[in-house]
Amino acid sequence: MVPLFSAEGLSSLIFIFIVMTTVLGAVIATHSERLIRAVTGLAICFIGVAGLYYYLHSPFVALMEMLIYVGAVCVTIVFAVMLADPNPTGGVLKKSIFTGPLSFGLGIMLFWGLSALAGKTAWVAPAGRVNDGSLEEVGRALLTNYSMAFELISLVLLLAIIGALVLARGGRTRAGGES
Amino acid sequence: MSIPAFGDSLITYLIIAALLFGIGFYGLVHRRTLIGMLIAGELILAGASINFMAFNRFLAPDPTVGQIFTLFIMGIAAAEAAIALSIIIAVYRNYRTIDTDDVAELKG
Amino acid sequence: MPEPFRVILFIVFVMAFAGLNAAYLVWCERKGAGHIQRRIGPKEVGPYGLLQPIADGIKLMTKQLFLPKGVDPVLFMVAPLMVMVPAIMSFMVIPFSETFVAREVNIGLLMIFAFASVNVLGLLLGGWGSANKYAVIAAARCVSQNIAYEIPMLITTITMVMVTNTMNLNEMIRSQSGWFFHWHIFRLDMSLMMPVAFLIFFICSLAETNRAPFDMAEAESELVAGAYTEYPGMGFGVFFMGEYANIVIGCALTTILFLGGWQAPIPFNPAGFLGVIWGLFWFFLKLYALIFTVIWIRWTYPRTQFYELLNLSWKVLIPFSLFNLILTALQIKIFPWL
Amino acid sequence: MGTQDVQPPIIHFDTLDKILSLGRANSLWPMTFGLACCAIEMMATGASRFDLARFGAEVFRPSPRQCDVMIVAGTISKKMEPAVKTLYDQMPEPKWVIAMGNCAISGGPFVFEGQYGIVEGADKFLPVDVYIPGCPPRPEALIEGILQLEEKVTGFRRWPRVEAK
Amino acid sequence: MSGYFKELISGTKSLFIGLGITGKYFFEPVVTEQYPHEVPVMKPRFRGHIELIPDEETGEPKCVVCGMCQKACPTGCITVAGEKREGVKGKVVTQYILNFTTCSLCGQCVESCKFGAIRFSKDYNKVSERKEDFIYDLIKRLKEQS
Amino acid sequence: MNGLLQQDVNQETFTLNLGPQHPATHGVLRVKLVMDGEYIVEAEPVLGYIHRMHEKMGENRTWAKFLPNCGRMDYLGALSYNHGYVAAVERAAGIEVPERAEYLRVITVELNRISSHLLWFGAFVLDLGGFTPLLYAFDDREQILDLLESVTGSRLTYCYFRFGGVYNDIEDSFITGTREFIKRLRKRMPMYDALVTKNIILIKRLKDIGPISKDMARRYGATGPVARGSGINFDVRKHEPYSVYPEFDFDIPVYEEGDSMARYMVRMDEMEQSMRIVEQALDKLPEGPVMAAKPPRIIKPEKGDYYHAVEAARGSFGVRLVSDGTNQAYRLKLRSPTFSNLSLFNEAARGMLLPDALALMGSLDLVIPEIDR
Repeated sequence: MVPLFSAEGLSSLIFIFIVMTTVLGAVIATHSERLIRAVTGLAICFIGVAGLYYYLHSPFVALMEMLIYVGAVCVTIVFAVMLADPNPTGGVLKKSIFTGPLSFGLGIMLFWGLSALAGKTAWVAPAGRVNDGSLEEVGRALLTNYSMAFELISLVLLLAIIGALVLARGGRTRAGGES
Repeated sequence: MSIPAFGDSLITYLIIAALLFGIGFYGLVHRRTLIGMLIAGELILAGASINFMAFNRFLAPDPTVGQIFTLFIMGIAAAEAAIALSIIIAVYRNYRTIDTDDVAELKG
Repeated sequence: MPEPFRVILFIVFVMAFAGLNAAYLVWCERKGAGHIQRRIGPKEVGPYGLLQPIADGIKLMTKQLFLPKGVDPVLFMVAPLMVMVPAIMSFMVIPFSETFVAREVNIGLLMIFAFASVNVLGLLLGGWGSANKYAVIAAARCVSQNIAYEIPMLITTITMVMVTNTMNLNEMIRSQSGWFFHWHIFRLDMSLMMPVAFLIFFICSLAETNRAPFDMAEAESELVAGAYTEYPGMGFGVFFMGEYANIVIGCALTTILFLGGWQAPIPFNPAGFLGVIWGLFWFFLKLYALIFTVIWIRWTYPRTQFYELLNLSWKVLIPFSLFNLILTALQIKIFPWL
Repeated sequence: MGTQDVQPPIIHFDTLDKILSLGRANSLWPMTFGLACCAIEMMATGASRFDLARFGAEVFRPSPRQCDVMIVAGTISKKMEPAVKTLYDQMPEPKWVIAMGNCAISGGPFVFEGQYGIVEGADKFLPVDVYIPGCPPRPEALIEGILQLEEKVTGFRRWPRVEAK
Repeated sequence: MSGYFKELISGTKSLFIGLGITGKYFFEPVVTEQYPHEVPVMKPRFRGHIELIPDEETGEPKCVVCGMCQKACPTGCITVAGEKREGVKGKVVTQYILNFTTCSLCGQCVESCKFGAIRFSKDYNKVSERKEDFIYDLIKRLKEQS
Repeated sequence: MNGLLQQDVNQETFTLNLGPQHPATHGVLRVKLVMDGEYIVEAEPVLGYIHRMHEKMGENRTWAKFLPNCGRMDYLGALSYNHGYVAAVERAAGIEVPERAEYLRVITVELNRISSHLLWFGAFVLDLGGFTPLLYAFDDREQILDLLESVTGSRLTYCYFRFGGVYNDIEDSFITGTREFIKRLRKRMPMYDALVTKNIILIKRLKDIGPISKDMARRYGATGPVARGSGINFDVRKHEPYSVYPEFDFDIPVYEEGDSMARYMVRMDEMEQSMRIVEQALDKLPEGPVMAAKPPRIIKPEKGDYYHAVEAARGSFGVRLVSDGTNQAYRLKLRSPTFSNLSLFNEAARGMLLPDALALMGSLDLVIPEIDR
């Protein structure tokens, strides 16, 4: 417990706000009728998640979250919506009676199970830290201990680019090209 | 007046992560369009990332590991989004819809 | 001064600066355009037309606000804010002078890029939410343009990070202290292609802020008013303020990365309050010189064709910036004492 | 009861109103919208020699949503009338209309017995605020029209009156 | 490949040349004539709306109501009426209405007038909030001017 | 079957209405574009938004009363239209025109052509997104307008020519002014060249964009700079000479490429040729009256069918008169060049990108009231 009108209290308030942003964004993302709004919700949720990362003492990852998720992934999804969804009100129109409540129940169960698990486990704090987890340390780790993974992810990204190009290019007929 | 320091306890983050995961899962089952499912999938990934970051902050002896994991997840998510969207576009080209039910061609 | 007060003071300062700056950049633009075209530009409203932005502001604010038919109300309202707020947030980390900075974040550079990426989403949602064909086309173009130009811009930025070894903007400026030939643009010993890198970065920042000749978001003669077509009154005004704030950010970043930020061209840095003023003077001088160049460019060239614009990025800027990256790495490796 | 009188406003915002009208009058953004010959003179008015920009009115917006004044420059044909009307309706309040040239005032030289193609004046379907006669009017006349509109908005004239000699 | 570099270099050069030209004009004097402050002088042949020419001695209009201008006008914007008066040769004009809103400024009325009774005025900046203002009573206008 | 289906599915098109109010159409042309993404599948110009009944009016009033209409069809090159109509009626009624009047006609028409091309140049670059060249062009154009106003009294819709001559004679100040103007424009042309023509962005936007083949230009009856840009060496002034054009030495710029750049270059070169004509005409300007000795008061051409074509700024403008011997036309048919030039837009624009199509449209130099009449 910290007093409300102190730096810690204020930061706690902002934390609550960030959590609310995250959850609200997630709810919009899953529950809105229009896909475009769902993407907006996703963007809001990601901004909230970035805030959470900031509270987890990692501003670098927080900014990367914004750069990659908001700036790239969300934009790509909006783009796909524009290309593939001409009627903006298609979303959850054709659902059977079961899927709604069923999925809701499943979601609740998962949430309950996971949080129960989190609450019941006795988490052990580490005895000491190897380093302070700063940006320099992350960079060093990326290029030493995890360099193989680093290389692999670059490969994955390259493959993803090529794969996406191959998939999306096929079948494009230019208007007026034939005849 | 006083307020609990939420931002400083592991369990808060775990619950938020579980909540995101649950919402994401709900969306994944509940949505009938490919893009909607992709969005839900991103939420699930976000929940996982939060878990990693939280453990990293409170439990890990080497606090770079979780960050690197999260960065990798981001990379994978970006790749996944690109691939998934190009698949969606391809599906849309062929079937004129991104509704998962209508795409099931082999279904009688 | 306690930290929260400083931050609040800075937020106020930044808001006022962003607002006034946007308003008076519009004035500068109109006046500059006028003189380039051998006419006067705004003159009758106040001395030298200086009250023109205020009149425009009053008019835009009192214009009828309505939602055109068919728009998505939420997206329509949120989009201008999504363009403007991140731009204003980015001002927080820009060192206007050595001590005149809201927060010296050690990953300030990343922060600017992270916030700038939200801007694209705002334009996209605004264009899509307008339910107007021109707006949708403009939004789609704008996104492909932004993605294409983000790549060379980031590569060039990474080169600069390699050179300076930091992402702290103030540190970057400090590493350019001394005579003006210590500015990065003249540091041929770090990379032979430094001036080219500067050009690449400047071109990319033009493209990222949707300025002519890359103004695809508002391609007037093709797409009516592009993504802004359906925005009446202040919605349009906010978009415009966001755009000008973005121009300032882009030019400020160019100044910091290549032109030595608040460093004077001579190794003379007075201490104390005078130092702040001295730094501010040089920073703003460089900043506004760049902004003037932006205006100058806009009123000189025709608009590029959209596919040519993408070609420029993929075929010219990206290869050159990659080459620059490798060259810089080599030079740093060969001359490690630099 | 039963009176049709408009109630006087409870609070008067005289100064505020004055400032608002001054702001509006000095930032009249016209629409990029030419119909015929007069449009060329409208362009000429925006060009270097006459420079409409001096009055802050050079921001020709292509989208009606961002315009304040519609300069009807040219003949309105019957086919064009609905389009002009739509454009006017798309403009947000407060908005004004300037009828430039004889065609926009009354159909101009194209009015004859049995004409079938044109609308005889913009005032047939638009509330015109200022008329500028001429075929086409000189650019000075268009500037004068803008000044007249400003006078109408603010209630006074800031510029010297020019008597033709 | 060499074409690529050649184009790149020449293109960049052309862009800088363009900047140079506009930059040069930035410092050149403006060509604007500031209308309400500077009053332009109309050319002698400037065609405004028509006006009646007064007789130098009497100050009365020279018009003899022959009706040629009315006949020559393509759009019929001139209405002339006159009456016979005692002691005056020919007719005396009593009404000369010009509906300027349909005039096309072709000048055929002035050409057709054999008596040199009408000419173009130098009114170039007439505006009004009422369109009725442009239906001129030229006789009244003549009287006001003198 | 599957393949067929696929193709149908891939033709996802939408309709985009360009105009009637659109900054790039310079007036009230409406183009119905069927688009596939940013590619144009079909571009159908919809006319009639500025139909002003010119031909009908020509049949309803006397010959002379139609004169003011000429300048309002093509308000950029009003004098060419004036010339065409006047010359057609003169041919029909057999009116002789004094030589000085013909020289004056040529001088003013060519000046008018320069002003039209200058405005086109500015507006074209404006279409491509460059604003400043427009104002530089307007600056030069104002000089021409001043000159023409000093002669005709009007800035845009001159109505200067009359049957049997011109309205009034020029003054010496006009001659000196014209010479000065030509000197000035000659100095400015290299500036336009460096600022616009050689600009890499403009070259990229115009080169190989909107190609119109020789054959296509012929099929659609394109004339003027559009045809000359496609390699058709046809200019009414040279090939069906009228007025005093045979006495001047000038070239017809012809470019073979047929793209937008070629049309652009034709017009830029034509300005130089027009300046040459004006200079020669000023040198050779004979003394004498400017009006036929006895201009007939009432013109009643013989019964018959008459045609006269002139080279307007946008191409060949033809006037076909059918007279039944009265003082007004039985039928007046005007052949406007831009109508034919616009017709080929649909075919030429197919498969193009929207911005390229606008570059093509700009290079056709459309004046909408001339198309609709």
